[in-house]
This record gives sequence, C-alpha cells and structure tokens, in this order.
Amino acid sequence: MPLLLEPSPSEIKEQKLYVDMGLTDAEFERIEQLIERTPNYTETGIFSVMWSEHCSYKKSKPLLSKFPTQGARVLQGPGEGAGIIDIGDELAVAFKIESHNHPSAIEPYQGAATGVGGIIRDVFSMGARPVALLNSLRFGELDHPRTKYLFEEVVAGIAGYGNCVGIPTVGGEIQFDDCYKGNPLVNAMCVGLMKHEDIQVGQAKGIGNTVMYIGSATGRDGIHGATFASEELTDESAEDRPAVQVGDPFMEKLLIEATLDIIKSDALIGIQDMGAAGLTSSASEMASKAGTGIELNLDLAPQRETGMTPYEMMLSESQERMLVVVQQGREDEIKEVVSQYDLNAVEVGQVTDDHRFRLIHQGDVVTDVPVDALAEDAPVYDLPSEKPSFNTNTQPLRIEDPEDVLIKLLQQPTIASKEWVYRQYDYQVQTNTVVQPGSDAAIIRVKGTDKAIAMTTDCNSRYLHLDPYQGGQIAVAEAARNIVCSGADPVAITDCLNFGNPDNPEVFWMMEQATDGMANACETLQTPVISGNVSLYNETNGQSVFPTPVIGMVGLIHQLDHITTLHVKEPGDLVYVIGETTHEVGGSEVQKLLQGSYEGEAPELDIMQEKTRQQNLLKAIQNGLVASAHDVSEGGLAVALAEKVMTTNFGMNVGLRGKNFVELFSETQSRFIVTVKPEDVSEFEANVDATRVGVVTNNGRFNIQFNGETIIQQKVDQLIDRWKGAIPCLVKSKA
Amino acid sequence: MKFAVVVFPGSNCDSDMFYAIQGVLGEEVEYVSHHSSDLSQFDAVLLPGGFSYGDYLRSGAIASVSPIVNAIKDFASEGKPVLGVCNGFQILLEAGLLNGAMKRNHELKFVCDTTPLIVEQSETIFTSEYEQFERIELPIAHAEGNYDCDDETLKDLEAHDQIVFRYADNPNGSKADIAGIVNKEGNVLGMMPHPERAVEEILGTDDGLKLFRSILVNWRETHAITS
Amino acid sequence: MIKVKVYVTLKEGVLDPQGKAIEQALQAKNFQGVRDMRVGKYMEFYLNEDEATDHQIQEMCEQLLANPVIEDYRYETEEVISV
Amino acid sequence: MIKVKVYVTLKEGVLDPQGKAIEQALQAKNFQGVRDMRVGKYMEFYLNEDEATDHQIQEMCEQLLANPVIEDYRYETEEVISV
Ligand SMILES: Nc1ncnc2c1ncn2[C@@H]1O[C@H](COP(=O)(O)OP(=O)(O)O)[C@@H](O)[C@H]1O
Ligand SMILES: [Mg+2]
Repeated sequence: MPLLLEPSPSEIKEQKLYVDMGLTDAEFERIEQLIERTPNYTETGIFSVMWSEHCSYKKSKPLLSKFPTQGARVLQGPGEGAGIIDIGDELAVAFKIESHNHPSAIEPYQGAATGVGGIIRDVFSMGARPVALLNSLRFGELDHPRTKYLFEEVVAGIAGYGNCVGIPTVGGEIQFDDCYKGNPLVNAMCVGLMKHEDIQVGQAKGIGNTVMYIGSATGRDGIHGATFASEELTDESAEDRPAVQVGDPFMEKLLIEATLDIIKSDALIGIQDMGAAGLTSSASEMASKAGTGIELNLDLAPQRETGMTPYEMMLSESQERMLVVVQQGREDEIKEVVSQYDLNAVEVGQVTDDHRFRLIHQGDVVTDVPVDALAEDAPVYDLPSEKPSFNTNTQPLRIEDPEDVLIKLLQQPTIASKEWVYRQYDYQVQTNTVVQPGSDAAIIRVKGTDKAIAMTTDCNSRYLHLDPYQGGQIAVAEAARNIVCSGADPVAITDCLNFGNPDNPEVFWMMEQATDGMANACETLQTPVISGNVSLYNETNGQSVFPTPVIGMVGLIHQLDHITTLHVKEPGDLVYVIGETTHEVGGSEVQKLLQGSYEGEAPELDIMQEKTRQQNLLKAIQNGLVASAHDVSEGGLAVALAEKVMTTNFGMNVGLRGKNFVELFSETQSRFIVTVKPEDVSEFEANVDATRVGVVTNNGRFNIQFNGETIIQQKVDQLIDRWKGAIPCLVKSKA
Repeated sequence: MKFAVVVFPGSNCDSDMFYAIQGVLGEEVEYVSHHSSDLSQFDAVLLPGGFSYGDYLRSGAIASVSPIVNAIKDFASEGKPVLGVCNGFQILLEAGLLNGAMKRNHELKFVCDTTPLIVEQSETIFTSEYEQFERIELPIAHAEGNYDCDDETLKDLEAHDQIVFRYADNPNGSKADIAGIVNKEGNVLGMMPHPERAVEEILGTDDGLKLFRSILVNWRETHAITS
Repeated sequence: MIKVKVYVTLKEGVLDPQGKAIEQALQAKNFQGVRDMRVGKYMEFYLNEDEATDHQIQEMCEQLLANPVIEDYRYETEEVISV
Repeated sequence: MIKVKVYVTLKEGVLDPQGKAIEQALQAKNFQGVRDMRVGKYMEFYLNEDEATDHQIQEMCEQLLANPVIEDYRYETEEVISV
C-alpha cells in the first residue's frame, strides 16, 4: 500500500521534510505544540497548506486590518466566500476578486479558466446568482513570443470558461509592462445578485449533521497548489507540472444551478466551495467558524483515480467541488434536488462536538488534530520593512510633433482598444448588460427594478512603482471615477494585492504603503473593502512585479436613466474638462513611449478634492445635465478626448491652452471630460466647476488647437484603425 | 399561445428566451427538461443557446441524442414551429432536422458582437413581421457558427427559399453568408444570431422582437382558421 | 478487454480552418515545408470483448462520435489484458 | 513526400471532461460497456523527405502541436508517392 511508503513522523521531523512543503522549523514546532505530538505525513501536508500565505494570510493580515470594512450597505464583510452589499428592494450584491497568477504562468489557458471557475464558486456558494465577470490582467511586452502565447491563451481560457457557464464577462483591464514578463497577473472578479433571504454562510453547525460532497470526483490535480501560490516562480516551476488543474465549466454550470436550488431548502445548514487546499480548507474552516468539529470518511469521497492516499485527497485541488452541511436525516431531500442536474450528493462525514478535525481512511484514523489549529492558529508575522531608495529625478520630455505622439500612444497595447479581447467574451448572455465593455464601467441592469449595478477593475501599477502610497490611493480613486462617470454611486470594493516576496523588506514596505494609501482613499470615498485576496511571491528569478493592488469596485445606479457612457452623443454638444492639468509625467504612458522607462514622482492626488469633484459630477449626471462622461487616465487629455469620439461617427473641435505640448499627455489626476447639450449648458456651468474646451461635430474629424495653433488634425476613422488595429497586429506579427 | 423552452444540461440562454417570451412578448412559456419526451401541450418549441454538454465532442452533438429530441422531431413533423437559436441551431443540425453542419469560426475564436443581417425571406412563419430584405441588427455569440454544407445542399436551400437570414458582414466564414435556415416545410428555423437578446431598446436593439411576434401572429391566424 | 481507437477527420473537400491556422503557425515558426495539415479527433476507450463488434463500434461512430455530414471516421481495435 | 501523423493525448491523471461527457452519452445510448474514454487530437500533414527528421517533427510537436504541460504526443511517418 502506498501509505507504507510515506515517511514516518520522526522521519518528517529529522529529515525536515516539512521544509519542502513550505513550513519553517518554528512553524513545525508550533504544530507539534498545538497537536501535542509530531504530525504524521497527512497532517503535515494539511498544516502546510492551511498555513500557507494563500490560506492563512500570515504575512498580510496586519495590513488587511487597516482597511475600512463597515458601511451602511455592508451586509457581509471580509471573512466569507464573498462580501455582500445591500442595494435595497430586499436585494443584495455579492462580489470578490481572486488571483490565479502562478497557475496561469505555467498553463495559461487552464490557469485562467480555473481562476474564473474558482471565483464563481465563491460567489454562488454565498447564495448569489453570478451575473457578471471581470478581470484584471498584466503581461510583459507583446513583442515577445511567450508573452503573446500567454496573452492569447489567458484570454481564451477566461472566454472558454465564462462563456460556457453563461455568465457575461463585462469588463476588465490589461496593462503591459516588462516586469510582468515571467510572472503575468491573472485576477478574476465575479459579481452575483441575490435576495437577502438567500444569504448563505460557510459554517458546519449542528452536532450530528451530515457533511455532503457535490461535484467532480477528486483526482491528483493541483496538489500543493496553495503552497505553490506562496512561492516564487523559478525556472524549476516548469517541473511542478502535475500541479496543473483542468477546469470543467460544464460541471460548474450544473453546480451553479444545483446549488442555487438547494439553498432554497431549509435542510441546508452551510455551504462552501472547495477552493485552494480543497477538502482541507473547506471542511476545517466550516467547522472552525461554527465552533464545532468535523469528521470525514475519505473512502466515501468520490475519487477519479485509484489508490489515492489521504495526503493526496486532502491536498487535491480538483475543480468544481462543493461541500455542504445538511440537517441529519434530510440528506435525501438534497440528493433529490441535486440529481435533477445529473449530479450526485454523497455523504462523506458529520459535524462533531469535539472541535477536532478527524479523517478516516480504510478504517484508520489518519488525521486527528484540533480544528482551530488548522484554521485559526497559523502564525501571524510582523515582517520587517525598509524604504527602498527612489530616484525622483526626471529628464524633461521633449515633444515636437504632438500628432505623431498621439497616434503612437493610441497604438500602445495598454491604451489600444481591447476589442480583440472582449469580442471573445460573451458579454451579453443573461440579457442584462446595458453598458458593454468599452465604456468606463460595465453596467448590468437588475430586472424587475429601475436599478443597475456598475462595476470596474483598476490599478495603475506604474504609479505604485514610483510611490506605492500615492499609487494605492489613485487605484481606488480611479476605480471610483469610472463608476461615477457611468452614473453610479460607488458603494464598496474588493481588492487583490499582487506583490513580490514579502520577506524582502523593500517589498513589504511597498505593501504597507500601498495598503495605507488604499485604506485612506476607501475611508474618504466611503467605499469599504468587503472582500479580497492576496497574491505574493510574484517574482521571477528574484525580479519582482510592480506593486499591483487591483481594485474591483461596484457602484449602484438608482435609476436606469442615470446611466451614462463615455462616447459623445450628438453634434453640437459642448465639451468640458473638469480639473486643471499640470505637468505630471512620472509613470505615464508618454514617459514610457519617449523614454522607455518610468521615473520621477507619481502624480499628485488630493483625495478630498477628488471626492468633491466626483460628487459634483455624479449630481450633475443624476440631474440629467451630462450627455457623456469619461475620466482622464493613461495618455492624458489628448488620448481621453480621442477615446470619446472613437467608435462613433462624430468628430470634435477642441482648443486647449498651456505651456508645453507635454501637458496634452500629462497624467494629472482627478480630471474628467464631459459633453453637455447646449440647452443644459447654463445649469451645468452653475453646478460644476469645469472649463469649456470645444464642441462635438458631425464631420468625423478630430481637431485640436493648442494656444490657438492647430496641432492635431485627423480623421476619426483613421484614429480608430490605429487604435483598434494595434493589438491584433501585435498578436499576429511574428517575432 | 404556449411556448416550450427546452433545457439541456449546459443550456445558458434558456432564461433569456423565457424572459423574452414571458416578460416582453407577454405569452405563456414553460421550461421543459431534456429528460422529458412530451411536448403535446405546447404550440411552439424553442431550443435556446448555450453550451449543452459543454460543447464537448461537437457543439450540439450530445444534446442531439437526448430523449427530448425524438419528441421535437414528432412535434416538427406535425408542422408546429420549432426555433433553434445558436446552440439550438447546432442541435437541430446534429439531429438532422436541418441540413448542413457547423464548423469552428474561420478565425477560430469565439466572437461576441452585434451584427447586421438581411432578412432574405419574409414569407416564413418566423419572419412575416419583417420586410423582405430588411436590414436588422442582432447579437451573435459563438465559436462554432461557420455553417457548411455541400454544393448540392446549398443549391437546394436556395431553390426552396430556405435561407432566411444572411450576414451582411460575414463574421464567421459561413458558406453563402448563411445565418439562418428553415426546413423545406417552413416550420423549423435554425439561426446563429440571438433574437432573444434583442427584445428591448435598453439592450441596444429590439430587432429580434418581430421574430417572436411573427410566430405569435401566424399561430393566431392558423388558430383562428382551424378552431 | 478491447481497446478501441477512433480517428475522426474532416471529409476531403471540407475546408479545415484549424488545420490551415496550424499549418501557417508552423510555417511562421520556420517549419516551411509543412503542407496540407488536417486536424481531427482521436478517441480511445475500452469495451468488453462481447460488445466490441464492428457493428457496435460503427453504430457508435455514426450515431455520435462522427458527424457524417462533414466527417469521416476509421477505427482500430486491440486486445488488452485487463488487470 | 512523407506523411506525418501526430496523435496528441492528455497526460495520464489529467482530467478529461470531454471524454467523460462522451462516455456518459454513449452509455445512455445503450452502449453501456464503454469505459475510460479519453479524447485527443489527430493531425496529419506532409513534409519533404529532407525535412522529415525525428528532431524536426519533435520540435513541431513540442513547440506547437502538443501542449507539453498537459499533453503527450506520439507520431508516425509514412512515405507517400507525391503526385
Ligand atoms: N486584500 C484583502 N482585502 C480584504 N479582504 C481580504 C483580502 N484578502 C483576503 N480577504 C478576505 O479574507 C477571506 C479569505 O480569503 P480567501 O482565502 O482568498 O477566500 P477563499 O477561501 O474563498 O479562497 C475572504 O473573505 C476575503 O474576502
Ligand atoms: Mg476610465
């Protein structure tokens, strides 16, 4: 029997076999104290995954505690599968973002697909129907064959999974920078809609109640995935190939429907998906949260392969599995519901009163440890931090031909149209998508009400690279700008903290700064953090990615007629800029274009001023004074103005003033461009502090004057060709 | 009028279809499981889009051998209307209720968009509310919508006016720009574009509504005559 | 036990967009000589001896595994010792 | 000319949801005995004799035709008279 081949407790201890599983000497000692003996092989494996950063947040917990998590609309904050906010009418919205970076670096299609599958399970296990998916992606430069492959496959994987399960993928963001070459970032967000009465919890309550397993059989996939996610990628990572999990979106679709059906039964006590560390984390967390114990008989668990050891079963990350706790004696009711979806619910254990986590395999007790030791007692580290030296000097940028710079900027993959990407996503299924990808935020209507939900993901990590505090604030502010521009009230955020190795004090300093900045912005903008995820060790061969705390924000549209999009609407409408422009190029796209690197200071942000502007703009939108609205981000005013007419048949005549062409591309924060109908001009001007800069035309031409001189004169069609053609062209070109 | 929306494991536009009929058209509609073998109480059968059986093997292939398909065949042979949209079209092809087959899109990628179509036949029970050669816009969302058939079949389709919708701007490589075809008897329509996603202005286009209205109007007419 | 291997290919004359794309990708990767790439499916499964008749396997292929409108199939069987 | 036939299959232990679904569909159609269905890809193409080295074909498979992270491949070659 393979069991006999497993090392004994004393071998594990003496040969320090736990080190390979990711445990330190001190952690191993702590485990021995907690369980009052030396753990066996299965137990060591179980502790190693539960105490990995991915599951325990042992290195990031002190930072997460700074986030505001309360608010009038918060029904469920961090701590469950997903956070939940109240949107009135007895309805609620659940959402969360999660990373699948390392799996995607190794096998991009399946890595991205299973990332999407995992985050969907987090949302429907709360009792919510998933209504939208978003993502946030980072890759190296698109001129490298491996990067092209990663990019194409990640997008295909997201599409393959999301399309099949019938959840529209409505938004996202993509940034290309060299630091992500070996370690792309793949963060997926899911938004669900539910009735208050359907809110579920992941708790194993009620001594004697039955634990049931629903979904795919357990195979040897992804063993040690959670530990893997908590390590740096090295050239040897390619050797970790058995870790690759394959997703089955068809199974997921059945699971969604079956789960949303069984939550209507009062026989159901608790439910949790098997995510990272599969059976181990779902079972131990459910018991620990409920203050109970749990016993599983592994022989009863559905298995795909023969001869699996308890260690393998407990560490498997096979996808599309759920664990539910059912009132004793009512198992058949659950089985019957589930069988309508051609699925089985299988009894695998029960809730106990002894606070222990006990596993039976072939008649033997193979694990017996205190459940809190696994789920609660992981060490928490206060890591040392040290400010790195920043070079704040900048070379002045020189721009002779602003038209040429604009055209080049429109073709930079970070700015270029992402149509090539979202055309592959079914963004319409469920017939709620009233603002499709391509505007500032995506909007999903709520059938049966006059409400809608706006959502976006954002993070400009170049600013964080130059100043993590400022960049952290800007990430939240930018997300809120996108929400406000679409006519919604920002309500709450989820976040995914993608950083390098936290044991590096400089990386940890950046994590501290970034989370401080985020916390401050969330506090001011009153968008509490209701869920999130941490992904550390995003490094390749010692080279860390830029600090990338991705923000997923959800906003509420109180009336459908508040919905606003970024594109200009009618010739004759007047164009306004909200916010002054200063000369800020640190971390900008134009700096990258002209200089090939980022340096200097990140843009300034006055978060109070940001808030005032957002509130005034939102009020004007809600009062029907704004025809279209767009925030100014990468590429500055010139790019934002062009974006307002591209994909339309209209044109624009704009006159700007300034000292230097660089200001056309400066990335000064807290700016917006709006268009206003002529009849609304006086009321708009009375309520919003904005500068009139031009007019929408019907001649399909994009003209900009600077200090009275015409500097840009382009056919909109030609701009569209460049902007839309850039990514397909880069993907296809052979290099 | 009572519509059936057939639900296969993996269908995912079933509730959109249901909503279009009940919420927008205002007619009676029920879900029918793929296990069922009885459609006798319905006046029209709708096969929705999605990924039945995960699109595994070939899209629509596994669904085309499920029990309900025999009932659909009987229903169709009585001359009653059957509409297959997207995956529903693929199932009708695989089941042999319509001629031809679907291949991967010529660019091999899933394509989601809103695309212009020409109504080639406004004399069918599905399109009588449209003008002949009316240009409409409907959403598409598929990876295998590249319609193919041999030349003889194509001639036959043309000869019997069975090509109901053509793409104005072929997005997937379909032979002869075919977006939707009807059987010779005129009561089974398969189409890749999604009329049920185009039933309200707020969704961008309501050009799909006339299709459902046509079914309803024609049913009312024949019903008035026979009853 | 009988191991069955089924090969499904597009009929001659049916355009194969996937094959074309792979051929071009190979050519771009400096395998210029590649010609007439055709992509099909390969399936393997097991049957008990008494079920593994030609008739039975042909039925499987015609009813489900291949689409006779655009695909051809062939198969091989091989005896394996069950464990 | 050399005709090359490449067979790409999922590695052992890698989940094959497609194979599972097809197996169940066959079983439901009264081919109850079907077991362990696995689905792979089958590709055929032509090369000139001088290019059809093992090294060359392996490179094609590893770089493009198979995904070595989750798939295995094997191939056969066969001389054909070019027309
Ligand atoms: N960066 C973060 N900000 C706020 N909450 C977080 C963050 N990271 C994790 N959390 C919360 O911690 C809890 C555990 O997260 P996680 O282990 O990722 O969930 P799961 O078990 O579903 O994978 C979740 O409720 C999550 O929302
Ligand atoms: Mg924006």
